[in-house]
Amino acid sequence: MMGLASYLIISTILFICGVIAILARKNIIAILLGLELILNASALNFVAYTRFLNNSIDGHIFSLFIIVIAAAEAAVALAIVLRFYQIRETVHIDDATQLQG
Amino acid sequence: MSMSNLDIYMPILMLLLLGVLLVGITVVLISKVVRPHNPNPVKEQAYECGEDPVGSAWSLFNMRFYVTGLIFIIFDVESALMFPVVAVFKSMNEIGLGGLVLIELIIFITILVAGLAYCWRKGDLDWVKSYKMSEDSKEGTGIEND
Amino acid sequence: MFDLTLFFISAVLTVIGAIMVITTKDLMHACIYLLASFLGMAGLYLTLGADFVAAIQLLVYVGGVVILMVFAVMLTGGPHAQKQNKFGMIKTALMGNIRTYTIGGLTAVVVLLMMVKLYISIFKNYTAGELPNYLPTVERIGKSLITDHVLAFEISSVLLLGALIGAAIIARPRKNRIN
Amino acid sequence: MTDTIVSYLAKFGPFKDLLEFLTESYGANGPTLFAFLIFLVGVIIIVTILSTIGGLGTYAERKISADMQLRMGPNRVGPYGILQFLADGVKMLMKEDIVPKDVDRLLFFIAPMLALTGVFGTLAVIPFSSGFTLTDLNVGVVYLIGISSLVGLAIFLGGYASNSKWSMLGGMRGASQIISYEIPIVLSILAVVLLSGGLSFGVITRAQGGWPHEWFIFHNPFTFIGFFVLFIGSLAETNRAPFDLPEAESELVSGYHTEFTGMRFAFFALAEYIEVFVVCGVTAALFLGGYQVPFNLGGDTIWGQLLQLGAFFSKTLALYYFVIVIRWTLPRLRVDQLMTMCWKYLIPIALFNLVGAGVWMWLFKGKSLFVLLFKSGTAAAGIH
Repeated sequence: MMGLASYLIISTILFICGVIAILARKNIIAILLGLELILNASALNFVAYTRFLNNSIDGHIFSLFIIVIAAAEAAVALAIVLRFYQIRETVHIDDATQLQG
Repeated sequence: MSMSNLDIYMPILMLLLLGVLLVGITVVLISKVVRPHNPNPVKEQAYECGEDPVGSAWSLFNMRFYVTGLIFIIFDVESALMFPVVAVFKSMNEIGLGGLVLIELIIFITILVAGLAYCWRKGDLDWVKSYKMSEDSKEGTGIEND
Repeated sequence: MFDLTLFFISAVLTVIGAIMVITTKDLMHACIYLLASFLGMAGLYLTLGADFVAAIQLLVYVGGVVILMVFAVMLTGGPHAQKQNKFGMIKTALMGNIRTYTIGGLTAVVVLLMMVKLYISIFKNYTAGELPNYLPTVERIGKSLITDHVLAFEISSVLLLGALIGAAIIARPRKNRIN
Repeated sequence: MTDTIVSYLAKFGPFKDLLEFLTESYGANGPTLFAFLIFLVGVIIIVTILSTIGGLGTYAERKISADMQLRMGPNRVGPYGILQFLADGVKMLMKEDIVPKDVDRLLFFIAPMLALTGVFGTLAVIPFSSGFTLTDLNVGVVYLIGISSLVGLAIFLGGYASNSKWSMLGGMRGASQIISYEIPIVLSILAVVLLSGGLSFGVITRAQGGWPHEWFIFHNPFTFIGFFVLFIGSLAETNRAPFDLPEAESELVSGYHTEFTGMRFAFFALAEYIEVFVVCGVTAALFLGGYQVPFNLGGDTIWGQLLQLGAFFSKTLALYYFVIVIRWTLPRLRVDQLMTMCWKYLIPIALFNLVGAGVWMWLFKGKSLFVLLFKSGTAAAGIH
């Protein structure tokens, strides 16, 4: 039951939830939540392959760096969202059409 | 119980589930059985030293709470990266590689201390914003209190 | 026996948490379900023998990112931010418009095709060999972080510095704007 | 390898027969079932002991503050008022559970649950003694910091869910205070991990000896300062003493748990008092030699374990007493003083300590100050 396939199925479900969150939600912060789910799904895959295929430690290090960079990215992304809220008074994604050209 | 299987994590799961169940059962079940339950509108207003509450609570919030959280997460991630290096320092020191690890650690820390110094200099760390620091305050220093 | 229960509880927590993140209307509830999903992820890492990555997931995600998200939700007008945008169009979370559904449908089809191909290859020729038993991973991670991946270790501090300064500049409270 | 209470008890007679009996009757699942039984009993014992310690903490606080102010503390319930906390518990149970209107019901229910779960999660790793640690994880310290950060989130949710401006402000201040004081704590723990060469509490405690001069607090000047940074940080982490602004009675009307009544408030208070014990236990384990006993009397025998248990509890309760005394001696810090102290004083000092400990470790090959002085002393004496 705890084979490689079940871990891949779980990370695929997480990935799909992340994509749906990004596409369907209208609030920018909900989109960032979906982004975190996608990053988590990829980190899970690295650790799963380390366990079931080759036992090298690089899988753990890679998912460690995914977690590190996802946290730094979340910090910067939220700073941008807050500045957008201060300027535009709204966090609704449809109002962020300034660069549409 | 050697590390050969996952039994060492059993007490963690037990304790977390115990925490959840303890609160769940006592708050939900016992309150139905034991407690008086006579709601009345005045009693259910939020407590405001006697007056009736005005306005919703979710309006006021201040940017510096976020800046604190931001700097926290960068240093939290930094210490997360340093944990394995620091844990291995002693064994590397015994085989003579201590100097190499120390240099790597010092480079890592000085780069981030530069970030902290920048935030300190730009006034992100002080709680009471003095606006002469931020670049777009033209007229004098307006101290904006909390 | 216990590893099956740990795997089952963590998997259920992760999947239910992820699904609830996208279906709940209130943003603060979404953050809490995300927290539940991260806790489930830490459990999954344990069943994969990655005890240090699980601890770091707890430290960074549960202790940092969720709190940051909750602060950000509070800073942008609370969880009941207006549902419709400036032009008065009311859009509930899942309704979206036709464009969203077509994109969603296309993505789903692509992902499904990829998944089916992936799982056929896995089920067909993956024989679960003798799995390595659970060894502590901190020493191996520490050694390889210092010797093989030292460049990544040092560059990540430069990355964190950039993120810190960039976000600090952007998020600094300004005097003449509401904050 | 990771040794737990199960591997310790399995060495003794009655438990060994139980283990053999279970492995015969259940085959491969036998050891797991054996571990499950032992862990279940261990968890229940530790939770009841810690809850009574948490309750006695409230009693001790009221008694100590009473005789510091020349008055009588609670002395009605039970001999010298020792059962006061049970009376409080029953009263909390019987009180009506008022849920204010338009409150976020889900989070109002989850906040005390998160606080208690976060604190109970840390109990699995606290090194009571070499045998009685529930599970001596290989990543014990990182796990403990991660799980105890749930309490900060619970405090914010408590403040946010109760929909009143005061508790909202208290919740925000509490959460930002807890997360900003987590950094000096983590950095001073890094210094200790650097000296002991391992992330698990067992390795860190074994790296210290029984005698005070072998403890990490006197190992070198950097860890000496690190002890005080960790102690101050843990005071702030549990909203105690000079840092109790989030629940400041006078200003914020007891901050984030204003609207919680009855058992919900009791769980917040219980979580806080148990967390003070946990934090004092961690400080004792990291800097004061945890369960180490001089003349290495502690060992695998039952008496050795009880001695180790006694050593750990006496060190922790000494710190606990000190925490309580501080509460009634120091005035409360203002918000900006509190934040300035953390960001501009504690964090630079903690970073300096970490680099200093690394340099000390490299220069003197990890030998402590006394070993260096003592060795040069004998070398000098040897010359004469």
